[in-house]
Amino acid sequence: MPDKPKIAMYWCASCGGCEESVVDLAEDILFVLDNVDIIFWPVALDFKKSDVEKYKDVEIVASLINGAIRSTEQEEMVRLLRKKSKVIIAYGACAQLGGIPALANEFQKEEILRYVYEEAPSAVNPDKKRPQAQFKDDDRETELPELWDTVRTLEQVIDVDYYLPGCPPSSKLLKEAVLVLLSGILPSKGTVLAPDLALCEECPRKDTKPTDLSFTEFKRPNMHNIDPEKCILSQGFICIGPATRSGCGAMCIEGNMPCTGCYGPTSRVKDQGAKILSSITSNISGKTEKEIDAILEGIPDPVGTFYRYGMAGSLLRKKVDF
Amino acid sequence: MLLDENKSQSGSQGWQPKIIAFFCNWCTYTAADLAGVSRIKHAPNARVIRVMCSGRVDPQFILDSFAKGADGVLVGGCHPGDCHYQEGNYKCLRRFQLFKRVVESFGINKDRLRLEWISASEGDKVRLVINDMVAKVKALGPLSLPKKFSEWDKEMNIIEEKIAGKEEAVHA
Amino acid sequence: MATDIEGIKSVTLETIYDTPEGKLIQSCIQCGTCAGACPHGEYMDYPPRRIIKMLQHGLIEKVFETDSMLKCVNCYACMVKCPREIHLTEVILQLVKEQTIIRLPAVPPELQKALENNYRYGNPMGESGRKRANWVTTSSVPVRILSQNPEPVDVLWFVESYPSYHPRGQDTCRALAKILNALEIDFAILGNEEKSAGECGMLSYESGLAEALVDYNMSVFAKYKFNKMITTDPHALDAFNYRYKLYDFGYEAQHAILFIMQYHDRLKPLLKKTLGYSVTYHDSCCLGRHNKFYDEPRQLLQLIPGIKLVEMVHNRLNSICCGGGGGGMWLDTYFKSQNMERLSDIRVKEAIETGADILAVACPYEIPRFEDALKVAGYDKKIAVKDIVELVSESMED
Amino acid sequence: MSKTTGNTRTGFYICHCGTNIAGTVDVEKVVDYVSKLPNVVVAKHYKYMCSDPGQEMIQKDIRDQNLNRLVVAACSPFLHERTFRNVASQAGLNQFFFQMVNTREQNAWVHLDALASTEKAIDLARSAIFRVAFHKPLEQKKVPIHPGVLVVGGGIAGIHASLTLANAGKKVFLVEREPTIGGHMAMFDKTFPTLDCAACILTPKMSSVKNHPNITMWTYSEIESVDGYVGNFKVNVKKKPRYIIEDLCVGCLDCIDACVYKEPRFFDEFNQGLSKRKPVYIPFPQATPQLVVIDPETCIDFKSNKCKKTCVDVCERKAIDLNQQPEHKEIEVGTIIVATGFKPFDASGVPYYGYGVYPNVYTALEVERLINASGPTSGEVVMRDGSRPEKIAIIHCVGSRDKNTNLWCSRVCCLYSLKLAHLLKEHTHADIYNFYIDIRTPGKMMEEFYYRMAEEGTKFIRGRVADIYPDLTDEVHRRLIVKAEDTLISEIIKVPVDMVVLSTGLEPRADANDVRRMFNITCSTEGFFIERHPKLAPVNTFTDGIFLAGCCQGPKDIPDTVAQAGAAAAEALALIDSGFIELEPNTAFVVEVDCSGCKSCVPLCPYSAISYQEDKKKAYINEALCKGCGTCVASCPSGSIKQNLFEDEEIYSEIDGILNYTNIYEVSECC
Repeated sequence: MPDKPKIAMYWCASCGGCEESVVDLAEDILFVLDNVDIIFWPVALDFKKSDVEKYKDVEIVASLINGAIRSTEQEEMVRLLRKKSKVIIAYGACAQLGGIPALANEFQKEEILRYVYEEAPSAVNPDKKRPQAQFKDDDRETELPELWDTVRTLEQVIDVDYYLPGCPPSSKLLKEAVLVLLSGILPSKGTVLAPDLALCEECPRKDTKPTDLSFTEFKRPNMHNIDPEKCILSQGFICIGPATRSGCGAMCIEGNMPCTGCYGPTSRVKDQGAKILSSITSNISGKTEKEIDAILEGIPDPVGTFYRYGMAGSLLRKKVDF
Repeated sequence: MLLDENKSQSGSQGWQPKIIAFFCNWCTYTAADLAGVSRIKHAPNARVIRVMCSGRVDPQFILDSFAKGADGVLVGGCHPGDCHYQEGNYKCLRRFQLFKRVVESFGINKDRLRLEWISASEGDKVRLVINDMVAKVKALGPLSLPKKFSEWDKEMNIIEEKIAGKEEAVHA
Repeated sequence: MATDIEGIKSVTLETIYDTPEGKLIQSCIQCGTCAGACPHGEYMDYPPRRIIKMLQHGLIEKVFETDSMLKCVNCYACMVKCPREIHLTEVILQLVKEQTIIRLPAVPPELQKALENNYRYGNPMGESGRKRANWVTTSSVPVRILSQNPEPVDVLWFVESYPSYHPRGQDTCRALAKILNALEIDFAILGNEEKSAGECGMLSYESGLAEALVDYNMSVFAKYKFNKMITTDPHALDAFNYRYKLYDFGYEAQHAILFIMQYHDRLKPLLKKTLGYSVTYHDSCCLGRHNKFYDEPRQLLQLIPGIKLVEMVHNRLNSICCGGGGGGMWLDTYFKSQNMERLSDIRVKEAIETGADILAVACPYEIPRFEDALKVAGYDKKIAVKDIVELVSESMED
Repeated sequence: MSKTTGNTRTGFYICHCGTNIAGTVDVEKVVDYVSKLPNVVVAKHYKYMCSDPGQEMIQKDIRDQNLNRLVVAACSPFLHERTFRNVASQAGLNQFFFQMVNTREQNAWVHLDALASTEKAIDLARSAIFRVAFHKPLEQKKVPIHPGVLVVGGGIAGIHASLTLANAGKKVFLVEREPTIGGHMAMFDKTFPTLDCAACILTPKMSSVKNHPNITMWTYSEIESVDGYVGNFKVNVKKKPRYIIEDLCVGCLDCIDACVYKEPRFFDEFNQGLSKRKPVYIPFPQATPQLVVIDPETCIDFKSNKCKKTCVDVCERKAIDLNQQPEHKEIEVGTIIVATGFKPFDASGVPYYGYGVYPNVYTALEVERLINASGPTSGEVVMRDGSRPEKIAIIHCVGSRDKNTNLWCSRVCCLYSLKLAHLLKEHTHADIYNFYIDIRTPGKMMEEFYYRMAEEGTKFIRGRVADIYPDLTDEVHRRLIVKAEDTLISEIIKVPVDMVVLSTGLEPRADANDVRRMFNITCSTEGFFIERHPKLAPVNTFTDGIFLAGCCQGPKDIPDTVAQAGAAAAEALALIDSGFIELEPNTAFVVEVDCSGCKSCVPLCPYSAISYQEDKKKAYINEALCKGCGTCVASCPSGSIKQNLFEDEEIYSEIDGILNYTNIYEVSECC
């Protein structure tokens, strides 16, 4: 019996939800395990870096990497996986676009470290100690990963073949992706393995959206009730659905929450944040700066709103000047 | 004016800002033509991209311009109420009001992005706006995002070198 | 702004084309409006239009062969009517005038004396600086003098020389003090520390003197804390708002009438006494043409119960100068020697023609000039010259 | 430069435009640089690219070198884009495989530094070369042109344009705001330089308009809205109530005599208030149409509802209807001629000339009425105080050539001032003083006219009047003293006169801005409508199918107005007779497979070109309604709408081209 295809899975700067989504395959995971050999999956099984190093170049059929890249260790590992794998799949919003961790690109590394280790109300650190990259104690010398200044998407660090979007990707998409990989008929490089249509396509509330929408105010879900029947955007809550790929099954909408854009833009859009901003603001009422600004007060944090997942992968990537 | 023009000339004397200007066909592009017909001299830093309406200016174009190396982006449209397409300029203004906040949050000085209403008859306003914008952007210095991007990525060289070093060691 | 300051301080004829205002003379179409509008145009060898043409041709030296520019009374009449908006009074004529004075074989003695007095005593009359605040003793209300009580004050009232010393000027001062007091304004004067602001016309004649006065007054201002400055003298107003600004004067000076008008709601109930006068108002050059305050003085007059406002033939933008500006105050003898009709004489004729009881003014030069002209005119009908402030104060009496 | 269509072979041509471009831009350097860019097969410069040899050179290259893209760097696309598109299509290339670079108006003409200018030319050339690679072959849509024409304004311009078109067999709608056509010309007495009577030449034309079978004349009417585009305008016209049933009124004027006001007592607009009219009136005897009008502002019945209505009773034909309501008409036309005229400058805007203060100060238009035989004094020059003037000053340039009022020269004042000098002299034998800044008498027979007037003894004083005031020393006459410098003798002079005539300038109409917006045309900051090109398209506007005639475009005299009206009519005729117009194919379209049906675009379109297809659950753009602004494209959140000629890729490649600075140029510089 020939060896089953070897699959590696790795997480970088991420919450772990992507790993969870693999488990969410439920009984389907058995099908996966029947067909592939998971040779590296640190979150679930005890593998070491050296386990990967021992493989020949491109011996691994596919590596599914989730999380953004922001430390030396992550970079080192993904470079190694790239070398050993035939196909690299950026798994999930963080790997594809930077995800939530990429919101850190709004700040300088020092700002973040200072806050976390010194200023946060929960921090007790009178000596203002910070993690060190190198640590020496008696005879031991330890090297710890170091944070980079910039959070990156996976493709900004290594060559990526496919993208599986989502925060996390739906198990449906994962299953389809695995089937595609196993079929051997690979899509063209750079393909995002999700439908190239915006979420409204599969939104259950599509029909309730009026064709004469004109925003007079914007509301936030934590402060107002959302009508569970009607198009959420039409109620004045920012919903990124129109600028976000479908494929998730409109799960957030099913849960009566607006889409926050985790599946990223369609192939025709370079910058999801700019595009949804353009769409939504074009449809607000008001013709003077004053009227317009009054309505826009309902969007206090446009970057956090429109670049929630896409900052690292956006056209500007991060705050360019401080 | 002669003086201004001389002062703002680039030639080979040092860095000159590059401004991408999206001008609407009916008002601002025509005004820029009028400036030409009237020989109204102004700073040579703006590169005009003609669109039919300021409403066509996708915020992505502005970000892309910055990302590709523009030091400033100027959007010119018809005055409120004067849009050739009735309301395109209002849509542009609505986007702009929020978009400029986004751009500032991204650390780009507000003087690098400007929306101006210039009607077809305001040839001199083209001069005033371009000269003023060039002066302001000059004072800010280069934005040079392409260069910044590669500088940011330099931090990755360490690992690259480390890996390369190891490989050499292995081969040796 | 730094370059602008330097530019104006060091401006010479050579640099005339370097300023945007100077460059404007290239656009002159030689229509002659300036010459026709000039109250002394007919007495000038070279009226303003010709001077501009001569400047265009570089014949500046020829301009100085005559005293034409000495006859300019800084009345802005040419400037407001110029169809090319050339800044004649503000820039061009000033420059030429300064050079004219420098080259005069002899400065007219009356003017010479006034300049010297300003230098030595800080006022053109040659009065003692220690008597500047004497009028306060005859004021019906207390007037705070900062040197005696240097506490911060809201409004600093720059009294200026004529109101300080001239008996009729002092009447205006007492009237204003009464009004400010009634309006419960926190105000004070500099008292004997004050020196002439170096009014706008004077500044161009003798820039050295002007600068000395500016420096002196600025150093006095620096000693005290105040929020705004008012004055009854439109010339001082212009000095502060146009010249002192170049020396980092950080306040917007306001004419007393405009200041009072801000409180018209509070003022109106205080004006209890009906004054059954027919009043004609003379627009002063600086307040009117230069600063475009035509309506406010009239509005203030109309707050006074019983007053009927009538207009002279020449009013507002077209008002005729009293002849006191630009040094004219001290050139009457000289002008007379040139057989020139006094402008104040012309003006009071127009005032008498209206049949008014009162010729109302808003500039301290005008009271003595018009009162003098009325004496000479010897008309039957009595017409009194009063500052608007005096009329307001009069109406406040029970 | 990845996704270009096939094998891109671009030809690049830069025009010297004599020295207009080449004097500033180093065209050889541009060619040198461009020739090294990818896809560029040919790069050439030539003295006049738009000339026949230039065009032929390009066409030959297209054929010989098998070019499939064309970039021309020359003047503004507004001038020659069509020329070079034709060049491409005649050589067998789809005309939209072309991109133009504006190297003259927006480069050579506005910069002095040759190096910077050349850099800019290179950047923009590279941008166009990058862009043109993404161009697609497009077809122009042909739209039939409705043969009807709307003429807005019934002055001499509108009248002449209407007649020209109607005589050519076209259906014309002439809409005039006032109760009569005729405009300002109807108020004039005689016209310069021929001194023929204005009424004699105008009134026959007015009645021709009225009687022409092809002209529908609506007076006392205003345009309410204009929709559509060249060839297919939909216009709404409001006919204001005249309170007269037009079909019944025969113009007997009995109602005027019968009015409860025995004497006329209201401001007579046509006579500039120099006479009075009743609430029911006819503007002037030759008014066209010969219909009375009732002014609701002054008619007692409209105020108190208690009038005896003697006018209604006297009308045997029952033509008076005091309950008449506005009538709204919708018409379809293919072209529009805007001839809305001018407004005379309000003379009180120069306060020191005493208009409105001294009764003997008149405006020129008032004097026209005074002199006119059918005017308020039947041609007798009698002043408001009943006296006859012996000395008259005519003051030129009132409200013209003055930054405080209007900077422009009103072009007709010199000549009409000369004319008034002549007519006043003829009527009064008074001494006439013309105060002027410069006498401007360009045009055929105009200088000769000046010569004649001077010969008649009119005194000319070269100086702009600085002051006008009553002579207080002159108890008897109280003449007005006109003070000015006679600049030619450098003397200040004071001329006592009985009458002052202010030659007021011409201004845009107060509502020019509203008119401009309604017709989607542009106007200068002053308010005169802007022609498409001052020399080459003087009666066209930037909006296809809308033309200008007369003083709404700028001050001009009657001969020029008539010439321009004829030209506007000819332009309209040319369009109508071509039968159809080709539209720019820059419309937007939804890529249906990409559209998620989010409906965001639907409310954005002011022309309702975007609809939501309930069956497919996708958006759809009606090409016929789309005007090509591209707002929906910029707003489509999933990038599923495209605009022809302005596709995202095209604009991105333009940005890329401008900023993709390679050092080819600098290297060649230093080596």
